[in-house]
Amino acid sequence: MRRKVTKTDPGFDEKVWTQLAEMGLLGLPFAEEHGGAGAGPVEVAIVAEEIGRVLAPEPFVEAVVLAGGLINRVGSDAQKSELLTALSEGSSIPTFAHTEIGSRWTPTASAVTATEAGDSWTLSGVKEPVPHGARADVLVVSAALPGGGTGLFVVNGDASGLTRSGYRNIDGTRSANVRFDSTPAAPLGEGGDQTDAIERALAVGRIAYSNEAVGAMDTALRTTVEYLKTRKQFGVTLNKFQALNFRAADMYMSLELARSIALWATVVEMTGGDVVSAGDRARLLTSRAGRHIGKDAIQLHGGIGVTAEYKVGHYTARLTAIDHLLGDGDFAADRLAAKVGDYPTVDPLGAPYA
Amino acid sequence: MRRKVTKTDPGFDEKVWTQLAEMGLLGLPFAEEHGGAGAGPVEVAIVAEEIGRVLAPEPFVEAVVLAGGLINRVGSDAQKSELLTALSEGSSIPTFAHTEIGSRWTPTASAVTATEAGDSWTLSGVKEPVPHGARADVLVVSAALPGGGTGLFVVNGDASGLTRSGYRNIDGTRSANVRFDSTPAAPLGEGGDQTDAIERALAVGRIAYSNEAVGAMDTALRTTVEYLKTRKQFGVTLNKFQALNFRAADMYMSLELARSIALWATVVEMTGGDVVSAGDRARLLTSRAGRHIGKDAIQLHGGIGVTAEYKVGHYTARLTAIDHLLGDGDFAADRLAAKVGDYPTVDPLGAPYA
Amino acid sequence: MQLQLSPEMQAFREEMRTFFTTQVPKEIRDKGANRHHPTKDDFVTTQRILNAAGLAVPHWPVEYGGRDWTPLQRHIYREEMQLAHVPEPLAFNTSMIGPVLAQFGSQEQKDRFLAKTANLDIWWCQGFSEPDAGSDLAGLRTVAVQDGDEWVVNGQKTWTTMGQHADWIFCLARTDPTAEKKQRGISMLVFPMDTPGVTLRPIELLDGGFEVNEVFFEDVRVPSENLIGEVNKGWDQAKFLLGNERVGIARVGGTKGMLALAKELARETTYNGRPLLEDPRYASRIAEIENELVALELTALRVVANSADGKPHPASSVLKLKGSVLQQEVTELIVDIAGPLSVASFAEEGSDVPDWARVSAPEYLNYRKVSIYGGSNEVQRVIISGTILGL
Amino acid sequence: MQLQLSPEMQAFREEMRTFFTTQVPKEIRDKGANRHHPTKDDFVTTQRILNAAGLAVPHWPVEYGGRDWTPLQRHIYREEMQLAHVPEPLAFNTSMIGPVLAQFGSQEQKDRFLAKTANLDIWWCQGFSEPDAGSDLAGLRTVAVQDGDEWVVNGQKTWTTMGQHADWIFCLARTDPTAEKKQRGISMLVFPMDTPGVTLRPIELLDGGFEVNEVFFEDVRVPSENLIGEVNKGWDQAKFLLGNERVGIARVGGTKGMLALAKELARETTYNGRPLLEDPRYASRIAEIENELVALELTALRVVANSADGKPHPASSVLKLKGSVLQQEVTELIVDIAGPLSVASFAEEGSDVPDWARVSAPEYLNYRKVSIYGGSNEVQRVIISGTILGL
Repeated sequence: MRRKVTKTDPGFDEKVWTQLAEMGLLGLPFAEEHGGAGAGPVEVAIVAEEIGRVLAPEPFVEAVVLAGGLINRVGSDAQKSELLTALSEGSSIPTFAHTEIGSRWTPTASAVTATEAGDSWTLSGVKEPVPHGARADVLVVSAALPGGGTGLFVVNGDASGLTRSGYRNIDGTRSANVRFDSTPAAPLGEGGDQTDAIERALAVGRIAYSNEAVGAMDTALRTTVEYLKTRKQFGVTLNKFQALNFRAADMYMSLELARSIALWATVVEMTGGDVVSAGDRARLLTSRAGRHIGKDAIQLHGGIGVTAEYKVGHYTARLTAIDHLLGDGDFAADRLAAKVGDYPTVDPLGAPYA
Repeated sequence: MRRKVTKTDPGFDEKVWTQLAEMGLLGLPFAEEHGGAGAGPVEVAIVAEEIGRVLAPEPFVEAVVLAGGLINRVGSDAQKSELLTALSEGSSIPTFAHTEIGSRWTPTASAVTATEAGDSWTLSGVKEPVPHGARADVLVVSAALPGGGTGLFVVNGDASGLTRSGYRNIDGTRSANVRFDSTPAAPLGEGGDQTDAIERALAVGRIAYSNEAVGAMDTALRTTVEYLKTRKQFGVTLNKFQALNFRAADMYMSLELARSIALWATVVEMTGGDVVSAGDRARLLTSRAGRHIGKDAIQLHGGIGVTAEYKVGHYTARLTAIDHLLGDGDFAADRLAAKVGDYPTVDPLGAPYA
Repeated sequence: MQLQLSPEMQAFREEMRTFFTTQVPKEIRDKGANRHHPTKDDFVTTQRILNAAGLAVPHWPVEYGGRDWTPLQRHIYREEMQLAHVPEPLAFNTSMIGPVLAQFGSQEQKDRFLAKTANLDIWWCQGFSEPDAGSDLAGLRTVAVQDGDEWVVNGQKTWTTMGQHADWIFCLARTDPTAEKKQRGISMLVFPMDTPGVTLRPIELLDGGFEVNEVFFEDVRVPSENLIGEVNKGWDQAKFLLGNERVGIARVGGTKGMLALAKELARETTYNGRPLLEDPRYASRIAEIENELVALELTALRVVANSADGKPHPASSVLKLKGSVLQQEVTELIVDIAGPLSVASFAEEGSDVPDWARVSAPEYLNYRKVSIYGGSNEVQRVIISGTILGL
Repeated sequence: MQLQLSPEMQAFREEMRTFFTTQVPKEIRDKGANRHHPTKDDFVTTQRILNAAGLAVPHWPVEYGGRDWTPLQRHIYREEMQLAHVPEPLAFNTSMIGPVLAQFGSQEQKDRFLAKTANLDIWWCQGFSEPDAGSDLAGLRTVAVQDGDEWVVNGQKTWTTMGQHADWIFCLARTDPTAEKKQRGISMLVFPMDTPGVTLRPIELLDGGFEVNEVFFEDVRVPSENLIGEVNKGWDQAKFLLGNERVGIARVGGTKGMLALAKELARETTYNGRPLLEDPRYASRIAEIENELVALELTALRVVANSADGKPHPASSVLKLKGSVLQQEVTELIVDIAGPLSVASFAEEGSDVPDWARVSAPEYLNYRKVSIYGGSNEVQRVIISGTILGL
């Protein structure tokens, strides 16, 4: 089913997307006046985890959390009203066009530049890979500003000077090369340097992906456990081999530790703590856990684990993609390492949830 | 037996030392004219491995390879004749007093300084920990030279202004704090900066310790395997638990890889290759393997593994000491990492054994 | 999803922190901070201070000194105590025999022992493990034979931690050798360590210390009234007791304190003029451990929140496993910071090696035990794969 | 202790290196260097070039094209071939069925098959694994029933690598279902893939490629002369064949080439203006892999030196285990160097993502197989602990 959907563009099921809209999930974190449900990070986390658990190819984190989140935080009332309502209704899918060839998870832009002429702005340059960038109806684009800094702009999918070449990703989702050639663009919100807002959006995205990863790891482990219980080799089921069971136990340990920190980072976001550092913490641990569980889920399955016909490998593929979209574990570890000398201990339970 | 010997000073058996001399092992690498056997690095490696295998507390690597090696390489003919003959005969034990509080495996000295007055030199400052520094009859001391660089000096154990406070190390061997207070000293060989000779001596020491570590790991693994075969729990011998057997298999893998690189580094030394880089390679892998095997040997034994009454933990203690005497695995990895961009591939089989 | 403290719990935590850091003598806490073992007197002094303030046995029934705290409060109490380097109330008294007596003991036994147990007037030790029954506790061979009003005990125990300080021992013995299942036919007996026929042999550990012992029983005569609970039902009490043993085993507070120390040491220790704390390798190693410790603390809180009526949540095996690994990783980190100085473990006067570096390697080796005792990490993996995953 | 090459062997190595890098078309080798799979034509072209020079089947008996080389020479030959990114002679032909035919085949079978097998005029595939018998090969269910001069084969095989290119299959089938031990009663049959009743279904792998297949047999009629060796003794041939399979499995040369590529990519890829190759974390990761690769190469040489008459040394399990782990680590390293570009696996025209980054994640996922096939790493641990350590 998922394989069929991801084989043809746009890589997800438009009907399911509509259903998500009808269930109110696409407007979950937005104000009711913008068509949203006014829910918080915890509800978003639950949906992200479920997306991960069933490996849904629909771009929930990409459209709602990343692009939608930026619009919600930075956009003008008019922009919020228009774009978030359309997103919530399922009638328009936004994306955040930020990554550039040669950028590695930085909050700044350089390959796409913004030019002001009179009252209007145009963008030129290339963004890639842009999540579901060929399908997206509207793009939130980061661009280097003439006076320095990185701004955010809204570009319509049918704008002039916009060329989009989409393709399939390793996990069955879609990305695109998006070229801007003096493409008309509107500043998001009040314009100006938005590096901090981007850093924050990336952090919130890391937290959402951590929850999605926890869901994916959970299924990968459950599937593996089920396989060990039922698959026979040498006349007995695989769970008669203690060495394999112990590896499943270690996977469980990784999963539960990752789950704790993903939950916690969500609470930090909810309570207004240091979301950037919480995002790094969640990213670091879910990266380590995702690799551990993703690899061992395949290994414990044996040959069937590397086939496209069986599900477990697709979970590993998605975990691998999540691990590289907004920063890998080493990236997060380096950022945390740069600050370990600044405090004696971490107190995750105390306000403001450092 | 070993426990008894290491409980009292000098921490090893003087009779065994005399036997080693009689067997010609203390003069193994030195020229016959200096009382030696004229053997090469391979023979030294075999002895070092055997020392490790039986966990002999006698300071073979420290006296013969490190101190003796420096005298042999840097000393004048007269010094070689006197000091190496006495070492080979077992009548005088030298040590290399190089480590300083605050130095981390560098080939230079700073806490001990050399002063020239007329024809003679004196040393002042502190070296610690100095291997069997309280027992040693003669010390080869590294010291900062007045004009910069690090020189090597010979100090007799009964020299004036020399204070030595010995103690027991974690592995039952001995070290000392050695204070020099205008202590008379003779330059080793022609004097001058000997940083390169020290770097080389440390590398040769790392290789010898790698061989000693291989011997120790070999016994640690054999002891563990024997224990798994005989120890009963839950009514069966431990080797009925596949998870434990698999860990023993991984220990074997670590051991064999370490053995290969220790052997190879010895051959590099023999054939005049890049001994410093070979020493780092051997150090890195035996460090990783030593920790892996040392820890798991204890873990697979259970409680008895951490007692002083059972042997396996002492092997871990010795491996831990070896791991920190001349540089740990991270130290070696950092040095190798600094050069990985200089060449595309390593060819350990080709001359000159890069 | 209770991953933040309420204002009440923040206040409770502050209260605990203040008590521990002001009421327990600094010289005792400093020993812990500097990685030295507390002496017998340190344990006694501390526990009596805590007991006087109602903080020695908060998890006991209220009538015997307990506080009726929530699991979260107990958790906070324990973590703060560790973080402040306060020697914890003796586990043999407060987590093991005390709760067993309160649950299974006769009224007479409760009256006789509980108050003195809480106040460490009696120092208890544990006689469970035997040379041929390590992880396989039920394989024990010590026997007790009834002779009139007495039990006559013969056999041998081992790994009896701090037995050399102990006044009394609680001990499992086989009272019905004919029982079908080896778990049946076991009873729990208590008796003074100076009972004739009891001898103790300290076992030297790799760090040079003596914290565990062998205990030998030769025709040790124990009055019948010293049998706890029902005869031949001692396995129930053992399971109850071992369940308690795993509580608090994550030792987050203690490891946090060690890691904070490691940071300081890495700041003071330089290589080529740069503090190790600024070396990417060390900084990253610290960051990874610290992050796992955060995850462990949060997981402990989840387990605490989900544990019903004192029964340990199966996920507490994760706490034990990861907790022991992290403790070991920090001791290893400190050895590596000490570098060449780490060998000088038994340095004496005249040595310039700082104290922390001297104790680093002995502690590292000693800490290998934390993945062995209290149910080895292999046993925890059996529990996780069997009980939780159903494998 | 032969851990250096003699001048003769240095010269031999040079000869091999020169041949591979000058006689095999650059366009074929470049594909390997850029981590693309060779096509069927690439395999055929290369193997015929090698065969013409006597380099396709050097380990075969001399009369069938072998070279009577020492194990060290074979080792050097193999490593140099990998290092030069030359597609290796088809293992099914040269390491599997060829040696089996040479050892167990009738003279007629040798004359009929060996020359064509060496020259890849026949492309062979392997019919061993079955859906319900992965690592447990002897549990196979495919049956062959004698019917006059023919065997009638029914059953199913799986994981048949490159079966879609194959002309012939060699296949294990149960010919005596009453045999006491399941290893007995198995025979080896060979037949063309276009025999009526043979159907093939390609299995898509995670990387989107098709390299393995299911093969179904429905009343496939195979002439009796196509049975290799003795009837019901096929297990001997299987063991012989699988022993050969492990040779060269360390794949040091191939991994070295990948690591050299990773260095180049890490030099070209920058973060905050600094090449990743100068990032301590990446440099150190490369140094660790490289050092283990050195150790693996040296261990392979020790194993080669100690292997008697073609029988694999038990330590070859170490080579398989560590070799697969290092291959996987390098593929993971390259994915990490690609970073955010690694997701763009199936990018098409119009994309600026460099080719190496596109193939990085598919290759990483595909390489999970190397610790599974040819005896999984778990099987290797069973061999090491059982055969070598005696556990």
